[in-house]
Amino acid sequence: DESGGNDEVAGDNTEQEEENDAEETDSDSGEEESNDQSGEKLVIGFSQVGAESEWRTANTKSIQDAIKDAGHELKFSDAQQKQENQIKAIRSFITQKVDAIVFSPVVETGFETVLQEAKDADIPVFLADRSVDVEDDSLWVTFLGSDFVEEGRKAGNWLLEEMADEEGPVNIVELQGTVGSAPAIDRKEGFEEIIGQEDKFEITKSQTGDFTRAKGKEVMEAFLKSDGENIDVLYSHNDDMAIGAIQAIEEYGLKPSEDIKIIGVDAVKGAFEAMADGKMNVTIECNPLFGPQLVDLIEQHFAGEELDKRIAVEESMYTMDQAEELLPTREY
Amino acid sequence: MINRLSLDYKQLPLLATISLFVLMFSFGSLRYTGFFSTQVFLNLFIDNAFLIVIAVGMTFVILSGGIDLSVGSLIALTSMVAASLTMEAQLSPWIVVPISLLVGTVFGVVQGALIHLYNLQPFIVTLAGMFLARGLSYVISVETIAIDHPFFSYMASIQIPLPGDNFISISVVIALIVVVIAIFIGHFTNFGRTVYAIGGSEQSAMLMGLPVGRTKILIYTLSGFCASLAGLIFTFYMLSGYGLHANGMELDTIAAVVIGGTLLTGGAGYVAGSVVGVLILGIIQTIIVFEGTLSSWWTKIAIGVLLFLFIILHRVIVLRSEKKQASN
Amino acid sequence: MPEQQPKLVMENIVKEFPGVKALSNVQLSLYPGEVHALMGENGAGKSTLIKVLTGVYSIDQGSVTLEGKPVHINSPLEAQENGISTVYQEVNLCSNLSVTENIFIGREIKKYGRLAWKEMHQHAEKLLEKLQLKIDVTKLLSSYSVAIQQMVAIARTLNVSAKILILDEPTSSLDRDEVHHLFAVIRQLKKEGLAIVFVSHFLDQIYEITDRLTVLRNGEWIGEYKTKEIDRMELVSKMIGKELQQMDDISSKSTVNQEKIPASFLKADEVGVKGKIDPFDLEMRKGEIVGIAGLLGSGRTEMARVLFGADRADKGKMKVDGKEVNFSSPRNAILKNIGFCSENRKSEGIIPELTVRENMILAIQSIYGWFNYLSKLKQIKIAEEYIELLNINPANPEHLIKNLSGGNQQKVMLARWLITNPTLLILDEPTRGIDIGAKTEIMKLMTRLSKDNKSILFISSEIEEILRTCNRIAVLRNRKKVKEFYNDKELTQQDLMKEMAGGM
Amino acid sequence: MIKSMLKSSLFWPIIVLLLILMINLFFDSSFFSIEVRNGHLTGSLIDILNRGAPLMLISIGMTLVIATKGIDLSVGTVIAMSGAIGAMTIASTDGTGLGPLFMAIGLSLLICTLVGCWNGLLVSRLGVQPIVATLILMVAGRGVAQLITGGQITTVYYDPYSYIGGGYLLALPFSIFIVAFVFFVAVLLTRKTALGLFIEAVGSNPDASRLAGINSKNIMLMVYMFSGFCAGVGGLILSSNVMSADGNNAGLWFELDAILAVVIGGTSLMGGRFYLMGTVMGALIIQSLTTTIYSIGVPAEINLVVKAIVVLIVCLLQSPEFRRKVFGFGKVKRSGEQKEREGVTLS
Ligand SMILES: Nc1ncnc2c1ncn2[C@@H]1O[C@H](COP(=O)(O)OP(=O)(O)OP(=O)(O)O)[C@@H](O)[C@H]1O
Ligand SMILES: Nc1ncnc2c1ncn2[C@@H]1O[C@H](COP(=O)(O)OP(=O)(O)OP(=O)(O)O)[C@@H](O)[C@H]1O
Ligand SMILES: [Mg+2]
Ligand SMILES: [Mg+2]
Repeated sequence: DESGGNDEVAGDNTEQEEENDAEETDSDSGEEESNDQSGEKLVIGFSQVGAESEWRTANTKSIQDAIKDAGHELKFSDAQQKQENQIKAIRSFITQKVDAIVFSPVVETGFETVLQEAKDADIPVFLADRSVDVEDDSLWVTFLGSDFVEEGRKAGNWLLEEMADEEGPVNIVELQGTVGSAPAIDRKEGFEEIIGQEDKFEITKSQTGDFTRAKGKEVMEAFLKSDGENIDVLYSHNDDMAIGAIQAIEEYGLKPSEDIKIIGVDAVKGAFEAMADGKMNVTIECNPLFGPQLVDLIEQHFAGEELDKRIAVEESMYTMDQAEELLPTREY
Repeated sequence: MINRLSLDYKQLPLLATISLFVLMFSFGSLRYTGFFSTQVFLNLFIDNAFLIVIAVGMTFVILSGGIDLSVGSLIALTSMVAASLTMEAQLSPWIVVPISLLVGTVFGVVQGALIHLYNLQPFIVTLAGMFLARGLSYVISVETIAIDHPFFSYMASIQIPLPGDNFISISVVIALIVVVIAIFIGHFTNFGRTVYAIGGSEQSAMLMGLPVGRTKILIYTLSGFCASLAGLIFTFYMLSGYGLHANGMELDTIAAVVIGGTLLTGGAGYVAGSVVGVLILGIIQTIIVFEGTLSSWWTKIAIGVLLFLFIILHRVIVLRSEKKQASN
Repeated sequence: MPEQQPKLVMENIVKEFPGVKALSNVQLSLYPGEVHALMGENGAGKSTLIKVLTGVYSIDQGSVTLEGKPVHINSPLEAQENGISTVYQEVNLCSNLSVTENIFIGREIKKYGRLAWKEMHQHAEKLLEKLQLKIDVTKLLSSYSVAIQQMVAIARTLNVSAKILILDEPTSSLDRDEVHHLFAVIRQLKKEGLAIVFVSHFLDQIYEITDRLTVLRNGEWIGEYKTKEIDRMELVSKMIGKELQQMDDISSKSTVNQEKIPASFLKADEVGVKGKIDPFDLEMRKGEIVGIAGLLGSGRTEMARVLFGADRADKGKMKVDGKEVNFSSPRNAILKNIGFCSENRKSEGIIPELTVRENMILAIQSIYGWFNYLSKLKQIKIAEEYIELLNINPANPEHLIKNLSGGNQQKVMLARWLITNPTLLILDEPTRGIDIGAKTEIMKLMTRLSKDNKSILFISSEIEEILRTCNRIAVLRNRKKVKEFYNDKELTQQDLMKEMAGGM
Repeated sequence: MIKSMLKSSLFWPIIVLLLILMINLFFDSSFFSIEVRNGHLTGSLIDILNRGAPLMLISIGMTLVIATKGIDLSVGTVIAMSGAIGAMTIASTDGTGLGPLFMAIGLSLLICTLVGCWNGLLVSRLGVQPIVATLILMVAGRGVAQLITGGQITTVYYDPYSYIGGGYLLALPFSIFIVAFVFFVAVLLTRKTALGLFIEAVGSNPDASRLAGINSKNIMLMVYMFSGFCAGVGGLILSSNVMSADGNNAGLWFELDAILAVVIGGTSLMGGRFYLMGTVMGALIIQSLTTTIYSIGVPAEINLVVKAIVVLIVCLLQSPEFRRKVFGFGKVKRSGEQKEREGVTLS
């Protein structure tokens, strides 16, 4: 990005869009290039859910950095988990006449009005991480994010394979995320969908651990006290709760990953550490580092390209044996 | 002359709050382009209409020396009831709206009755109410229910144009009507004055032969009703019902009321003050959004700092002028 | 009168509180057009009888008949609806409301469905005028002194068309003029056929205004008498159950030795607070009782508060024991051996949630500091000593003070300061609501303290009390110290009153 | 005897606590059993004590604040700050020996006490209403905690740290000893010195207390400092327990639970008399309720409903009016009677 000097020259002129469009008909892979050529500096408003977990923090940082690195101006707003704040922020972005709005909705519903206002003001909206539940999909350009249901399915599938030889019954305890939150609902749904295929699986206990380590540990303790030896599998809606639960299991005197199989979601660094120590079996990746991908998409849009309404983030699944080697590469 | 002075004296905190609001608005206008506009000011109302409505109800509760922690959850419950009745039971808004309004009202009556009849502390009763209301909304559904009904969409999208290309939403109109009615109730009805009396001294109010019990129950009913109305406004705003809606909003409300000059110990304050209190919270947020460079944590710290500055300035103004008043 | 049908008959009233039998078999009958006194020592049950009648407390046993019909009154609200209008002993108004509101709340004047403030303000001024009081009725009640608050409470009851008016110690904080105005109003109401219950510890007032009286002692009904037919000594002995000793030994005028000028303890030089009390000079010498005389609102309380550091002086210098001091809080003053018993015992005196014992030792403990805690045993010993000394009833140090009768609460307040053994004791209306027996006891105590070389600043609305006990008397008028007298043989009440009212 | 028991402010909380435990026994017959497992006593009861330690601590601090007619909303974020400071201190050292442990404890407790001091100054010197004064830190403090941890969950790799919240002493969890110690100190300070009396006096009638020579400003300051200190200790336990610091979520909603514990324990939010033992009972009720909900398998969505109902039952049981009406002992209630119990200032 050495020649980025002309970024500043063009200013925030969005009308140049058309021209750019004409200029760069050939490139679809070289967004950075196009950025250079057009010299277009966008003002991007980004409304984040909050800072409720380290996953979120990593996600925020990735998006912020990507926007800044690409030479755009960032207007950041943290909604602190409150939808009303988020709506206020978007509305304020509109009054501030930003060029594009990126946001990770706190909830799926309820953004019609403000999205319509954005549309009326000709400001394109990009959804990150979570989608919105709105009929009129012309209100946003594209949604880039993980598919929580798919994550749940992946977890289920792993378990199905892992337990293929077991007689059953397989007793599963589940640590849910915050009651009512989209990941909690979807990860539960996807997981149940898969394990429901075989009768030997049974979820014996399911309780919320609010996505936190401390709660995860506390709830797991209670599970162990009441059901102790019968628990075969722990499915935790995020790694943090799983890590808390692992401590509880150890303190209870069982061996995590052997006596109780442990499935987490997110693939945070802590999970890799736990897996490297042989205390956790698998974590389903939910990748927060899609900032650069997002910025590409925004630039593509301004370059006049049609984008799919739904673009998935690249994600995979990591098991115990991969952990050791991948651990040093994990950023968050 | 004496008359005017004494009025000023009583309303001093309110005046200080208003001037600080103006100060903050000017600060924002000077610092950020696009801040100084009527629409930014109007947005404060549009975005906080529901908060204004619950703050009004809360003002009465706090004036009487009580507290109502259930309001935030009641918003969630109301939105949930409205959403599920509209979307799942397919009822017409003519039925849904009254039922939704009844939800909070009934909650309020029961809470008020428990507080009065069994002499329980309002904090606990309404805390239980808070748990219960949120719990019940999860029982209805843990997922959000999007509302897709012409009436709600209409209420959500209708913009009432004002001169100069500005607009307000229907919620603002509702909120302002509520405020006007509340000011009337507070100052020109005996119910309102009884609320102040109870806040001053419940025992004295009782000995003076005021209907303390009935008034207390009514206060919580009013607050519950306001919460439901705010819940409806919130539902218009969000077009969805959701158990996690308005999480923690009771604290925002209490903060707004107290910032607006109402004493938490009861007996002194104004409904109008609470409205300004809401606006203060709103403008703090607007400033932060306009700043646009604060990370998540700096956002929180900045809110804290702005709140602190506001409080300090407020105290200084009030204390100084009280002194002046005394020496006059 | 007796041939008329009684307005109210209370028969065989029993009321028990946990551990205390407040009323046992008490009767009361009220006739229209009479003023009926309830008499008794502190804690005799007068206020309880009134509260039982107005539904503040439930009746354990007994019956109430109102105009021939048996009634059950469950709340002050119902009492009011039944035409019973009451001024309770402490000022029970809402100090966060304006004077007008306090007078009208519960029966506001309305116009077009809304409260008509203008009319109410005018009306309130008129009502207060009846009591010869001219104040700004739009101001908060809290900006006025207790005496004025008391008058407002009375004005409130005048506003209703009541059949029965109950006044529980309405005069305890009023001075002579106010009492006169009040009596004029009472006489007027009497003519209109109201039945009035009047409670007071001032015998003069009883003999001046009442027609009949009922005596209570320790919750028991002693008898009902025509005021004219029972003489003072007899009445007092009925109240206390034995003969009252004579008050001879109170007079300190004669006892204090005026030959050598006693050592000065505190000296105020042009001390004042803007807007509250004009700069004044005052010297307090050891072994001396100094009285402050003045009319309502003349600034007596303010003067006392400044000396005690409760309000901060913004002018002048103060010296204690020759050293300059600057009291920024009462604590400073207390540490210099000054004590202050406030006139407003409800809001500035008692700590309602604490026991009698704890209330008593609070001041001495605050001198000792929190680390130097008096052992509970010692506390009880001290408390019991003063309970006995001041004859506090019930004589249980573990009683919550809020459950004590008004007079007994006042005694506890006195005890709090006596315990600290202050060199200068400031007493603002210490005899408020205290029965005659205790009053003489307190007077004696004051003289004894002065003989102990203590200095006392004594504020009272009763000029005789001041004249009887003080060595020197300062007169305040309009928040200004206008004169200081030596209390010698020549000084008369007239001299003082002239000075209080405006010279000439 | 029975009468004095009935009168004790502890009676009803204890009954409720026992009730909750009995419910557990119904679902799990081994609930009361305590066994020795690798040298530690384990069992649900011990767990409740252990898990409830932070809440008990914070409620103890909160009790004194409430007794002065105040409230401290900032305890939740102080927990987060304390953990964050503790963890970050350790992360910045070499992690050998016991030095880092004491440094972490010392530094975080110092800062938490200072935070309390700040609250106290706002309330006592500037006369800001407690709820607003502490709200400032409630909001900003979490930001600070996140700032310290950089929004990450900072894991602590330093074994001695785990001792605070996870260690054992004499076969019992160490956190129980911390609670016992703080409780003991609090009782000692408030009941064996005049501090308790002063606190109650200031809470019951601040004006009168001032005139009686009590330095109410300092009392308030001290009380908030103590609350900050308690929250700090609680935060260390919580963070040590999971060997990490979570600036984002640690201590979320703790303030409400703490206030609830205090009120269940019989202390009135209107200030005045306070009951430390009652508070501890209240905290245990809340903790055993939480544990019960987890272990008997209440569906997550109705957690709150259950909690609400229990809270209401506790309050109703504590209300004499309710008992009179429902169980019918005592006289028929009349409107005046109720006020009388509340203690109308008599005349
Ligand atoms: N709520 C209560 N709880 C317990 N005891 C009470 C209560 N109210 C009054 N008492 C007791 O009842 C007795 C009568 O009190 P009461 O107030 O009627 O006296 P009083 O005659 O009005 O005295 P005073 O002249 O001092 O006003 C006192 O011993 C008092 O302690
Ligand atoms: N007649 C009045 N008009 C207006 N304000 C008054 C009047 N009387 C008293 N006040 C108010 O009451 C306050 C208290 O006065 P203060 O207590 O010093 O009077 P006092 O001489 O002690 O009389 P008392 O205690 O008998 O009422 C004064 O600062 C003043 O504001
Ligand atoms: Mg009395
Ligand atoms: Mg006075």
